[in-house]
Amino acid sequence: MHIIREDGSLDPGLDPGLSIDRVVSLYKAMTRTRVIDDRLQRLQRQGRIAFHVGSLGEEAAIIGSAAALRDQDWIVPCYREVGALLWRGYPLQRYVDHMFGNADDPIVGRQMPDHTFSREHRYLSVSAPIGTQLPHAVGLAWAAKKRGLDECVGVFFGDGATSSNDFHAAMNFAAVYQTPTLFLCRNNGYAISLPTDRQTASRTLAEKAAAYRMPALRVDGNDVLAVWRAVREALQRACDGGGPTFIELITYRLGGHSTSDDPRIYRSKEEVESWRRADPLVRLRKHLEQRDVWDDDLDTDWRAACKAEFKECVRRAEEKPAPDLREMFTDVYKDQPLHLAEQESRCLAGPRAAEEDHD
Amino acid sequence: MHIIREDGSLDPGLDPGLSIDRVVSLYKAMTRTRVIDDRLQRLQRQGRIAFHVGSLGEEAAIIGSAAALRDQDWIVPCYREVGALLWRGYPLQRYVDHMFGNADDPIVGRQMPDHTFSREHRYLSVSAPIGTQLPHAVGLAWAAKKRGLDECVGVFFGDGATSSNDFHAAMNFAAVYQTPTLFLCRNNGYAISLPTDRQTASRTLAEKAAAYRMPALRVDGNDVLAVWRAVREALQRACDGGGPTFIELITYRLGGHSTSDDPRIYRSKEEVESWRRADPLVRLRKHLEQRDVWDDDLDTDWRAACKAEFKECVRRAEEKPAPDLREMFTDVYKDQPLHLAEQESRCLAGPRAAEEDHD
Amino acid sequence: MPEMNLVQAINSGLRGAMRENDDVLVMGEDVGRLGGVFRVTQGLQEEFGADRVIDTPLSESGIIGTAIGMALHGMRPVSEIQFADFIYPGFDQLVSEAAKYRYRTAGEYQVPLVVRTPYGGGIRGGQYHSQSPEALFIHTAGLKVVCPSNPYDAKGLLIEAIRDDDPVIFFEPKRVYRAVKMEVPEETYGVPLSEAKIVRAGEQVTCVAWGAMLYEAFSAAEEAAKQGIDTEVIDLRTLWPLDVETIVSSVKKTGRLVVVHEAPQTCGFGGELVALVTERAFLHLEAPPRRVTGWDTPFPQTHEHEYLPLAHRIIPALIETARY
Amino acid sequence: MPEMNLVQAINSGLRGAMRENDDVLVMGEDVGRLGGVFRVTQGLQEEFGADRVIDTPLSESGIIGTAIGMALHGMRPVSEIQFADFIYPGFDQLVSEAAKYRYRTAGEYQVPLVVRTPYGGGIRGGQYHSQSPEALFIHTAGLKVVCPSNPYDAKGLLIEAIRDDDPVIFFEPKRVYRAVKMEVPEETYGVPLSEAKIVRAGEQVTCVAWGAMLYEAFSAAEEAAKQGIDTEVIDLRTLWPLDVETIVSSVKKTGRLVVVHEAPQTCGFGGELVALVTERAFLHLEAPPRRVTGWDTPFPQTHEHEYLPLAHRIIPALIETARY
Ligand SMILES: Cc1ncc(C[n+]2csc(CCOP(=O)(O)OP(=O)(O)O)c2C)c(N)n1
Ligand SMILES: Cc1ncc(C[n+]2csc(CCOP(=O)(O)OP(=O)(O)O)c2C)c(N)n1
Ligand SMILES: [Mg+2]
Ligand SMILES: [Mg+2]
Repeated sequence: MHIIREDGSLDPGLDPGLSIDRVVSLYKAMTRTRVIDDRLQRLQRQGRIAFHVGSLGEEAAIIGSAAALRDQDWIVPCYREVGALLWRGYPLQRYVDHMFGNADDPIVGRQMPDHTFSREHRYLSVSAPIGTQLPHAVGLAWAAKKRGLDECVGVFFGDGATSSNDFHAAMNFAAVYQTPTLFLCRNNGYAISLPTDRQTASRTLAEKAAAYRMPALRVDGNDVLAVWRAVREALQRACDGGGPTFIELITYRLGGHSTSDDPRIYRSKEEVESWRRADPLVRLRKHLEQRDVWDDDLDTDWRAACKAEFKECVRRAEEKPAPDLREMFTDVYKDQPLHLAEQESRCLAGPRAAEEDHD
Repeated sequence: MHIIREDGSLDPGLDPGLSIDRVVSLYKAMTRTRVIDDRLQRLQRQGRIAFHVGSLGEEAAIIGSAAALRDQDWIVPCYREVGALLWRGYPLQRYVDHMFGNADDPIVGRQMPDHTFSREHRYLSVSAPIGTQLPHAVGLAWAAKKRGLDECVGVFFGDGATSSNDFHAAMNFAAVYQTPTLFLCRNNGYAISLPTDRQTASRTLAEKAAAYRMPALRVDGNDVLAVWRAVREALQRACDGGGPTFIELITYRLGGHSTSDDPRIYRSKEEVESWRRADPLVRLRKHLEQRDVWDDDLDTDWRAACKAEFKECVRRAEEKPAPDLREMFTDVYKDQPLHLAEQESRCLAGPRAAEEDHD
Repeated sequence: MPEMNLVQAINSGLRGAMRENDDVLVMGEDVGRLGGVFRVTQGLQEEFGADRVIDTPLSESGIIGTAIGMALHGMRPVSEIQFADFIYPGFDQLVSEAAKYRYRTAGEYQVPLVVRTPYGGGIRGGQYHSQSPEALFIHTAGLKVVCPSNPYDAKGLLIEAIRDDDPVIFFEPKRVYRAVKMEVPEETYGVPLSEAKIVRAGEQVTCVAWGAMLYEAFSAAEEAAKQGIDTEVIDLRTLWPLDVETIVSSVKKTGRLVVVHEAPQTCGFGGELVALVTERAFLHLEAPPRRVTGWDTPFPQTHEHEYLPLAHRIIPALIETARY
Repeated sequence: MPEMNLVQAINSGLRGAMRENDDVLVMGEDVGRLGGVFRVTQGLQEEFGADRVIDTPLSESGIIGTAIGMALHGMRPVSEIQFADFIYPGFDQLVSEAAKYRYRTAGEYQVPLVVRTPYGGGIRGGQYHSQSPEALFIHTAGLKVVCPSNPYDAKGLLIEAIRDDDPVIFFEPKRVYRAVKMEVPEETYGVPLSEAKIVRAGEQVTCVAWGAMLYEAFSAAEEAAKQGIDTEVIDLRTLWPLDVETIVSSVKKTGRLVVVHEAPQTCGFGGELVALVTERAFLHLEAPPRRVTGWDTPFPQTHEHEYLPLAHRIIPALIETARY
C-alpha cells in the first residue's frame, strides 16, 4: 500500500484525511528523530557515548505507527523506536541523560545506551535479546482485555525477529486468545548482515501470519500515511474485538546496524543509493511542499531548533555525575535482601577501580 | 486425500499400486503393533512395567510413513512410533527388554519405557521434551545433503509440537537450506487434553507450512495407502533436490495420552466412538478381504502369533536381572572422567537403597 | 481443620489466592479441563472459568512470556510448567526478562509472576521427568526460588509467592504430592519467604535439606540418633534469597554441616551452601562440610533409588561427619 | 612464529580444523559474509565457501538444534552464539539434547558439537552483552566447558574441542580478544582438555581464575608480592571436567584459596570450587576460602569496573587470606 505518490501528491482513494497540522507534526517528529540520530552517531564517534542504535530511513514506519496508536495504547519497543517514545512526549533531556548513563539516567547506568522505557508513556522496556518482547505484548493486551480496558498494544520488531522462538509463541497465543495486539514488523532488509531473503524462504513476512490465521497487511513503510492508515485499520479491528494483526512495514535500514557495525562489508553502495531515493523524509516533505505548508526556510529553522535543543541537552548531560554506586545494588528485588545489602557495603567500603573509562 | 474407500475398494485414480503382499505386510505390521500396545497396557496396569505410550488408532500414519521411506532414509521419532522401528526389523525382544528396563535394555535402565533408538535401523532417539527432535531431523538431512548422500529424513511429531519453539526453528531452517526432511505431523486431535482447534487458530496444520514457503500435504492418516502415497511423493521431491515437505496426517488417538492419562475427563464417548468407526485396521482389513487375501482365520492366527511372540519376550524379559549399577556412571562422556569414576566407586562401596520397587 | 496432602494444599492455596484477588489467574498446559496432569488445579476452572484457568498451547516460552506481559500490566499470573524438566524452552524469558525487568527499569515495571512446577525424582520418570534444576534459577539474580516440603508450608508459601512483587519459581516435590497429609487451614494465610525452619533440633551436626529430601534427611537423623548422633535438621523452604542466619548459627553450634539435594552435585546449590558456611563459620567447623546429592549424570530410571540421596546415603554422612 | 591476538588465534584454529577435516563447519549469525561481529570468522567463508561457513537465520535453537542433527550424522559443527547472553533460546537443545544424547542411547549416538561464544564484561555491554553463564553448563552433566585465557591456549583448546567426541561449550573472553598478543604456531596443535596450568608458582595462597579474569588474578598476585604475599595462580582453561588435582595439590601446599570469576557469586562455579577444596583439603586449610566475583545483580553498564572482580578487589582478598 502506497498513499504518497512519487510526485508528492496523495492517492485520493486511500488518503486517511489527517489534518494538515497533524501531517506537519509527523514530518517534524521524523526530522527531529533524524537530527538526533545523526548527532548521537557523532557523539559515539567522538567517544562521548558508548553506543547508539539508530532509525535512519525507518522514521516513517516508527513515527507513523506511534501516531496511529491512541494515548491509552501501549508501545512495546524493539530498540530503534525512541522516535515513538519522543512522539509521546518523553523529555529529550531524559533520553540524552540515558545515552550518557549519568546520574539522571532513568536506568541509572545499568544498561547500554538506547535501552529506554517509560511507564508514564505506556512504553515498555527495550532489552537486547531478540524477540523476547513479543510475548509481553501479547500478555499486556490479554490483560487489558481481561480487565475490560479499551487498550491495545503495538509491538515493534525486525525481520530477523520473525525467526525467533518468541515470535512463534507470541503469534500463536495472540491468535488463539484474540488479544488486541498489533505486530509491527519493521522489515528493514537486514538482520545485521543477513538479508531478509535469507532469513526465511517465504516471499513476504506477512505470509507468516497465515500460519496462525492472523490477518496481515503489507505496507510501504517509508510512506508515513500508509503506515498510519494500516495501523489505524488494525487498531480499529483490535478495539472491536477482532484480535491481532500482523503488519509488515517495508523499509530499509539506511545506516549501519548500530555504531558498532560496518555495513559496507555486506551490501553494495548501489543498493543503499537506490533506497536513499525512497527516503521517507524526502517523500513527505515533497508532499508538504506541494500543499504549500513547508519550505526550505521552515526546514532549515526546524532542523536548527532540533540541533540546538539537543546540544543543550548534551551540555547538561555531560555536566552530570555518574550514577551513585549504590544504584548497582538496588532494584534486583523490590526489597533489598540481606546478601545484596552485604555486597553493597563490601563494595562501598572496598577499594575503587583505577579507571572508570574504557577504550 | 483418501485412497481406501468406506467399502474397502480403492480409488483407482490414486491407488499407488503396491503389490498385494506389501499391503498385507502393512496390515500385519499394524495389527502386530496394536497387539503389542494392548499387551503393554495390560502389563502396566498389572504394575509389571512402569509406563507405556501407545499408538492406538495411529498405526496407519506411523507404519504407512515408515513403509514409504527407504532403508537408507532416517526416521526421527517422537514417542509413539515404535511400530516404525519394528517395521524396520528391530527385534521385539530388545523392545520388551527396554520396556522392563532390564540388563538387556539397550539403554540399560536409564530412561522411561518407550524411549527407543537404534543406529542400526537409522532411527534416532526418543526424548520426552516436545519438539526438540525437529531441528535434529533438519541437521541430519542437511548433513546427508552436504555429504552428497542419497538419504532423506522423516521426522514424526504431534499437533501439540507445532506450537513448540523448535518446530519454528526447524521449519525455517529446512526451508531456507532446502534440506531433504519430511515433517510427518500426526494430528491425532489432542495434545494430552488440549484439542487441536485450541492449540492453534489456524484451520489446518498444513497451513503452517506456508509461513516457511514449504510445500504441504494433508492426508487421511487412517488410510495407510494415502499415507504411503503422500510420503512417497514428498520423498521423491526431497531426493530430487526439491527440499522439505510438511505432511499433516489426520488421525485420532483412540487411547489415553499414555498409561498415566484418563481421557474421559476431557472428551466425550461419542467423539471417541465416531473415530473408532474410522479405525485404520478395520478399513485396511475390509480392503484385504475384498481382494480375497485375508479372512477371519488368518486374522485370528496372526493375532495369536503376535501375542505368543510377545508373551515369550515378556517371559524372558522378566527373568533378566536389572542393569548393572555401574551403568549409571558410564556414557555421560565418551571417556569416564575422574569425578564420575570417584562417584561410581563411592556408590558401589556405599550402602544400598532399601527398596528398588516403587508404588 | 481439614487434612490435606500436598496436591490438595496447593490447590487450596490457588483457590484462596484467586478468591482474594481477581488479578490472580492460572495458566499452563492441561491445567483447565484436565485439572493438571497431577490434578493440582482440579476444579479451579469450574469455579473461576476458562478465562482465569487457562489451557494453553504447548509452548513454555508462551506460557511464561505472555504471563510476564500480564504481570507488567499488574495482574498476578501463576504459570504452571508441567514438569521442571520442560522449563527450558521458557528459560530465556525467565532469565533474560522476568529476572531483569525491575532492574532494567529502575523499578518502574515489575513482574509479579509465579511459576509453579513439579520437580524431582521418585516416580520412575527417568531423565526427563525427574530433574531438579533449582541451581540455575538461584544463580540468576532477580528470581526468588521456593521449595516447600509439606502441605502447610506449601499453601502458605504459595500464597506469599503470589502476593510477592518479584518473580518466584515455585518447585513442588512431586514425590511428596500424595505421600504426606497434615492439617491445613481452609482460609488463606502466608508463610513468609526466606525463613528456614528447624524441623529437628540437634547439637552435633547440621543437616540442610528441602522438598522431598527433607523427609530423607529427617529419617536419616532419626536413624543416626539411634547410633548416638544428634542431628539438627533445617528445612530451607525458600532457597533464595536465603535465610543464611539460621544455617550459620546452627553450624556455629554443631560445627558440622551435611547438605542434601537431588540435583547433580557439581554446581548444585549444595556447593553454594558449603561455600557460604565455610566463609562465615570457618573457625567453627570441626569437620569438612559434606554434600549428599544426585550423581553427576543425567537422572536414571531403573536405579533411581541409588541415584537419589536417600536416607541410606545420608546416615553414613551424618555419622562420619559427626565423628570426624 | 607469527604473533596473534585471541581473535586471530581462534580464527587460525578454525581454519586449521576445517582444512584438516571436511566434516568441520562453522555456522551462526553473521559468521559468513560479515566474518562475525567480532571478526573471529573473518575470511573463512572466502576459503571454505558458504556451505561450510553458514550464515544462519536469527535462531539459537536452530543454530544449536540443527548442529546437533549434523553431529549425529558424524559431522563436527562449530556453532557460534553471537554473545553468551543470547544462548538461552538454545538452552533447551544444549541441556535436554546435546548433553544427554550419548547417555540416553548408551553411546550409540554422540554429539561432537562445539558451541563457541564470547562471554564476559569489559566492553560496556551492560546486562545483555556481558554475562558469564558458565555455571549453568557446568551443572549440566554431559557438557564440557572450556574457557581459554590466551591466544596459544585458545587455538589448541579449540582444536581439541573440535576433535573431542562430546559437546563442548567454548567461552571466549571478549575483553581479551584484541588485548593480548603472543606467538602462536601457524599449524594445528592440540592443548589437552581438563588440564589446568599453573601460571605463577607461589607458596602462600592459591588463586584460581580463568578467561579474562586470569590477567586480573595475575596482576593482583604481582601486586600482592610487593607486599610480601607469594601467590600461586592457576589458569583453569577447562572448567569441566575439572583438573581438581592441580588445585587441590596447590591448596595442600598453600593452605589458602581465592577463586575469581565474573559471574554472580551465588551458585557460580566459585562456590563449587570452594566446596571441592574444602571437602578434599579440609585439614590443610588455614584460612576460609574466598570468592572474588561479580555481585549478585544483573551486569551493570556505567559501573562495570566496580562490578567486575578486577585486581583492586583481588589484592585485598589475597592479602587478607594469606594473613588470616
Ligand atoms: C537472541 C539474540 N540473538 C542474537 C542477537 C544479536 N543481534 C542483535 S540485533 C540482531 C539482528 C536483528 O535483526 P532484526 O530483527 O531484523 O532487527 P533490526 O536490527 O534490523 O531492526 C542480532 C542478530 C540478539 N540481540 N539476540
Ligand atoms: C517441552 C514439553 N512441554 C510439555 C511436555 C509434556 N507433554 C508430554 S506429551 C504432551 C502433548 C504432546 O502432544 P502432541 O504433540 O500432539 O503429541 P501426541 O501426544 O498427541 O502424539 C505434553 C504437553 C513435554 N513433554 N515437553
Ligand atoms: Mg532488520
Ligand atoms: Mg496430538
